[in-house]
Amino acid sequence: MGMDGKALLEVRGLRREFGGVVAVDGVDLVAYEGETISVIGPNGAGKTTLFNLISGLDQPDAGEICLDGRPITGLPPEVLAARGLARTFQHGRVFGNLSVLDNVLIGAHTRQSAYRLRAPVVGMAAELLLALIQLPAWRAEQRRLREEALEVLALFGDRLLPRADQPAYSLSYANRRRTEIARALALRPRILLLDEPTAGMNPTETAELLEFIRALKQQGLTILLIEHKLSLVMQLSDRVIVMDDGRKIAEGRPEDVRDDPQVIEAYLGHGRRDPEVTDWKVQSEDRKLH
Amino acid sequence: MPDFALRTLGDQLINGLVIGNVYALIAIGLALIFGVANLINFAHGSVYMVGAYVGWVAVMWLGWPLAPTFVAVAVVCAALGVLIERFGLRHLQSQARIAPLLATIGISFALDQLVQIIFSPNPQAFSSPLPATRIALGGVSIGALDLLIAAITFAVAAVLFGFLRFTRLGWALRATAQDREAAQQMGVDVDGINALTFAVASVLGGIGGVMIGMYFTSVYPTMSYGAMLKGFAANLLGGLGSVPGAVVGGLLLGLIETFGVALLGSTYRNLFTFVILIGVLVLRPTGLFGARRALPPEPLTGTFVASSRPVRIPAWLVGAALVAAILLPFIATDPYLLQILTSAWLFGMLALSITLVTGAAGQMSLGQAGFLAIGGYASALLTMRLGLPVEASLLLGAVLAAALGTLLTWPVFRLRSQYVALATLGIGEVINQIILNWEDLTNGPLGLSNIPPLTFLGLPITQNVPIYWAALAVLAIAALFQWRLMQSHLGRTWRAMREDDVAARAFGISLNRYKALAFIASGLVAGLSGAFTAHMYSYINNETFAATTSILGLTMVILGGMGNLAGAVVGAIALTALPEVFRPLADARYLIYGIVLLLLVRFRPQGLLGTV
Amino acid sequence: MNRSFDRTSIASLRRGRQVSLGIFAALAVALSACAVPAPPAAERAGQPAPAQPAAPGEPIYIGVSGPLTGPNARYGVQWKKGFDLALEAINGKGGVRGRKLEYIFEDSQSDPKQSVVVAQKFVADPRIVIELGDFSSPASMAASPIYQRAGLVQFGFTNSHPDFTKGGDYMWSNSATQEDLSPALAEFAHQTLGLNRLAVFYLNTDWGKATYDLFQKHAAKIGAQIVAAEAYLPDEKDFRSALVRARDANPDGIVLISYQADGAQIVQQLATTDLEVPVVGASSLHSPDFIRLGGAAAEGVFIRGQFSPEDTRPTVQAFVQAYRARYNEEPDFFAAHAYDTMNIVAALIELAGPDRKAIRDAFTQIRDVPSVIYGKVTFNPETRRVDKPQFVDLVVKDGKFVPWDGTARTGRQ
Amino acid sequence: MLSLEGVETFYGPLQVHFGVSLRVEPGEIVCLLGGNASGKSTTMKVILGLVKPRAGRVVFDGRPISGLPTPEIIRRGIGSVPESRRIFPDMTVRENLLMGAYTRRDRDEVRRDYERMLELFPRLRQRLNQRGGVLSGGEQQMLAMARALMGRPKLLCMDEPTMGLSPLFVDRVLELIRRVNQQGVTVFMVEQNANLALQIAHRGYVLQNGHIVLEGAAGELLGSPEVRDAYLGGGDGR
Repeated sequence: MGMDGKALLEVRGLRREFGGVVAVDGVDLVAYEGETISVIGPNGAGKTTLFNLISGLDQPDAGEICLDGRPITGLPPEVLAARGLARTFQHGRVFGNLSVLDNVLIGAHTRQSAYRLRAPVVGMAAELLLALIQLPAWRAEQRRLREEALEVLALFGDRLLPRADQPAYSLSYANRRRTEIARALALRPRILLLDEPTAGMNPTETAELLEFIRALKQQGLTILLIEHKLSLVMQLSDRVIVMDDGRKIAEGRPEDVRDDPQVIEAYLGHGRRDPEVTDWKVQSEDRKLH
Repeated sequence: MPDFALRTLGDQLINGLVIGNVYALIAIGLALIFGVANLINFAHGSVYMVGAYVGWVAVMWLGWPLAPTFVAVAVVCAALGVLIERFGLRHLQSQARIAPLLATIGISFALDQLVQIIFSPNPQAFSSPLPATRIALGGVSIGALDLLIAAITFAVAAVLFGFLRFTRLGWALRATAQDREAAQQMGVDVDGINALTFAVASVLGGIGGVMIGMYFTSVYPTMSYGAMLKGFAANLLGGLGSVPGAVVGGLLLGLIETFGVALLGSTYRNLFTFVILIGVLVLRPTGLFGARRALPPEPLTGTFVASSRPVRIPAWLVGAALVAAILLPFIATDPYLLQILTSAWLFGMLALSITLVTGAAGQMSLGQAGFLAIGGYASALLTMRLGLPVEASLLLGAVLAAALGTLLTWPVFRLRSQYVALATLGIGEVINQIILNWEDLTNGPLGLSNIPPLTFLGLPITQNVPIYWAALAVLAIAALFQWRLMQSHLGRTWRAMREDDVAARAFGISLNRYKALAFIASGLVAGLSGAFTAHMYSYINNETFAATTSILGLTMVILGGMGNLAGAVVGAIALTALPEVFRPLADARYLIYGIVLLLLVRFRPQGLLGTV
Repeated sequence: MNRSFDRTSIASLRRGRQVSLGIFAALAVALSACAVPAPPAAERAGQPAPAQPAAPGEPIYIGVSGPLTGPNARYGVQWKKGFDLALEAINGKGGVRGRKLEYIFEDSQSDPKQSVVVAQKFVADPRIVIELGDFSSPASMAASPIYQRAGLVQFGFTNSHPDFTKGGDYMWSNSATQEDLSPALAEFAHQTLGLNRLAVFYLNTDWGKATYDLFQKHAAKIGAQIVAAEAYLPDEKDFRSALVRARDANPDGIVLISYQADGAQIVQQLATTDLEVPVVGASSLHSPDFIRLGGAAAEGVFIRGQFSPEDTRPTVQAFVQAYRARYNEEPDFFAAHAYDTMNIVAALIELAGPDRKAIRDAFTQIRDVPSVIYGKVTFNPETRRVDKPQFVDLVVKDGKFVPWDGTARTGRQ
Repeated sequence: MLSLEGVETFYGPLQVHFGVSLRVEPGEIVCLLGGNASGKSTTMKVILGLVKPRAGRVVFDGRPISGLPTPEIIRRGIGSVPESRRIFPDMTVRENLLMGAYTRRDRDEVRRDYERMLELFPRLRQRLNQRGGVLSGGEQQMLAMARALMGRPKLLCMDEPTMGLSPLFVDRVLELIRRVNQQGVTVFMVEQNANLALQIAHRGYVLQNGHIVLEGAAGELLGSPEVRDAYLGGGDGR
């Protein structure tokens, strides 16, 4: 694990402006296979924009992104998904009128045989016919995916499984986040981008999810994580990247980053020139985290 | 000769600018309403028509001069606008955007019919009280009315500009358009601003109506639809919701049309309009002048589908209903009833096709009549020109409708939500125009007559009971086809795309591909319906599948519940039957139909059976 | 935590169901109610019933399928006036075969999907002995197979579409076809009025297009030159651009193959173009609506019409006088046509009795029925139309159609 | 001056507030702290009447205001600086400012306030005729504050005033809030950045998952581990 592995994701000099405001400003990032990297920083630091750029939902103004050594800059998200990149969204974007199970099955979209019918016109006709005729092989595949999806749901204990057939809009906020993660896992991702997965969860639920992510990590999944709950970040990450105002202001092992005064200033509250206060912060931080 | 060309150019320029001025007025009103209420107001054309009639009454009956006439028009239209907002739309604000849209369709039905009942369907002569003399400028001449129209549009635009720029209310209106919630937090009564917007927009529309009445020298109840279409086109051209864009869009549209007609002739007017419109939409989806800011972020579900629990119809009930439908001719022998139901079955297929593409896949299509037309013409021509058996041509017609229709719709795939609606409306119009003008193939307006009757295993089906069964069978097949697709991964994929296209893309769903698949599947069903209709009628022409059919089809779907297969059929039965139910009411039946629509939207916006 | 939600949603679901079912039920009741035409159920039991003689004293019914709402509603209104006038006279004289003649007008909006429904309604109603309409060809011809199958005459009295009567032996029309109209119009423009370079405006519908095609053919034959041909759609209102085009072709006459409203608009807008040449119109312009809508701009327009209010024949005068007296306006071509049609129908029933098939056969038997438009009507069993319509040349003068006296060729100022 | 009494709110099936009660005394700066999705922004919406509570009530100046339409609440003397500022992007800075005085009819006083705002926020003066949408985040925040103050509110409600601002601007903004308060405006703010907010606040409440879990003087809260818990979700390895 760590720096010795193969670089799975490489980001160089990424930049994105929105009408004069630089949201991401020359960010570099390398994720090695099996690593868990957290991206932290105050609201508006550009973390989510970074995720959007990596997952192809947004196009960078400058910079380069490589997945597995191949450049993917400017590729649309649907292509990146097929290459094994899965993500969740900051505010949870589940398909509200679809059942929980169907949401997860959408995650497995690229794993269906229909997905491989890419030829321009013929492929489309074939996919239509496939859906219509529903050959035994197709049925078997759907059944298999369905079972797998249920297995993924089962990972969350009885949080989701009993609700598999309910529409997603009827779920609690926390369950929506879980559904999103389940959907991402159904893709069988090589790299998973989690954008504030514990937002809206209470301590118990957060702890639960922490264990969940830890398990994923132990299975060797490469994870990029945006998170505000520092304790979680400290426990899960191999490396932490700190962003502020679109720039990467620090990077390193969690314990190193935590002690970086720049980070403390950025994340826990800006520009207190009052040394007393700064001291308190560091102390209390230490007290909580050690 | 150059003098001559210059004169032509000058004359056409004036023609184009004058009509463009009126388009601009209508478009400004639509832009205001779209900006503030985020609504495409289908009733705007009707307000314009009412304005024209008020002006006509004042000038031709009461003999008023122009100034008080315009005041009267402004007062009546403002009141009408406020009424529409207050009683037709306000309570629908929190509903999915489709609900107020449908309500405006209902209002427009009701208003058009009301005016027709009061003033008769006949066009009324409307001559302007202005002198008929024309001012010569070089070789070009300008009439007094031309100048008046230009002056009024200019004055209205200036007053509106001043109002929006310099008055407290104008600021409140702009603030509401830009950020409704923030405006509320400044203490702006946004409901009141909404009403004000409708009032102002309606006044503009009404004044446009009076001027066009004088310019075209007559007023008539059906003048609303065309005006509304032109207003939308101008609006889209300039950028939906942008007031300066509406002005420029209106003028441009007037010029484009006029020079298009000058180049190719009047029948090509709409073809020109819509081809250019679609071009603009594709190249600059935000219009020529609306591009400064991206669209406001759409809600998480960028669709018209509200969260609701559909009424699940158990399989036995569907089966029972089907059996009942099959057995019906043995019990009720009344051919009138059977014919209504036959029409309902065929419309059911149209509704199914719309519910797939609009309800399931979230692409609001208003051009579905185009698919019907392609299917009908293709099947008819295949039997008549190539001598194919009807059974084969029905299928081929459906396939052609799917293929050609999807190809034509392709440019729309990059658009979202309300833009899709307007672009598909344009595509439907383009298909209609091609059919009209491609005389070698389609026989133009003369249409195709003596289309061979439907056959089954080579035997002609001409009696109404077998036709009823055939239509029912085709509907059942279409429903089964669609149900099967909806049960497959395609159904899931379409609905995911509808719910959140961004998240869908992030999971490998190529939007173009699945939009195309939705249009193909939908085109097959619609094409089949059109083909069946062609053989049943034995005669079709360009008017058989008019654009209003698309709107009717969409209304059926919304009524039944978007994306709900059973709902589509129920909606089709209801809306085919309603006008028949109201038939004894003669003149008033479309008035009542409109009101019923309005009430349904009010009390059950997710449709009878709910959305899926 | 979802329990309360579930409860409420179930409640709302149930409510939703009730609403839907309620609407269903209401619809079903209403449908079945309206599906039953007035006669008692016993009469409806059988399959499409042949017309049965009802009790004497019962009126004889004629079905009319036409537009009363929608874009063509104004034509339906004109029809009614013509029908009513004719029926007043007929029933005033004791009706037909001792029974009153009445019509049932069903609004089809001139829309094929409604005209077929109306057709089924008429076909199923045993009281209906003959059907009139529909207005437009798509609406009429979509319904034709139904009438043909049921053996009920579809008298498409405004259907000039050349294929209409080819729909079957129950399709009849007394509308002049373009085969008669168009050459006459061309001859009028070129030979009578001496116009050589013609700019033609035609309505791009089945009627206008067919008329124009034949007009063009005949014009070429007799040596007239068509320098500009402007097709336009029924909803076209802005002719200025096309008029500038026509002006640039330098014509010495304008021919209108138009209806009243659009024709009036063309002459109105023509007045704003500096093109001062004679205007010649098809008989369809022969309507007070044309003058009402055209105003001063209609002055001097020539029309090769099918009847003249000034015509001294008693049939014409009886009609014109009665029409003016009853409606306080000049009769229009469509009203005259409707009036004629009702008289023909009366003659048919008088001869054949209230029997569907007998009425069909009567078409070939009636001879020289007095007619406002034709003078006398006799049907040709081959074409199922009327042979050799007559034409009269009219000019608009002081807001009236007057027979043209052959002078003042360039009547338009 | 302002109090919430047992407020319960729902978004559809989702309950956001579970009996939330809090008080703001005249002249105070009170901050409501809480992590993401703890329900603090919704609290603001309840006060402003944008969300109607299903139970409980909101009292302002001794009179209940829950259930009143937003404009009426604003008219009674509450000024709002919404989350992410919500400047009217296509209106000029001047127009944005004057929109803040929308409910006022005293034109001369408004003009005087307008000048006062430009003195308080000199940066805005340079940008008077620019569109609101082109301002930087910090400038927008100042504009939003100035806009709210133009309504001469008795109570200023601010939703995450420091969000997305660079450090320099955060200090400026906090300083401004303090000054505004010193001029007699009561301030109620929702903040994620606890340390900052508590620097200037008199008292604070901590909201967690829709419950008020802690309240107290700013100084007490500053050192309190519960505040940290509310932020870090307490999920530290239990």
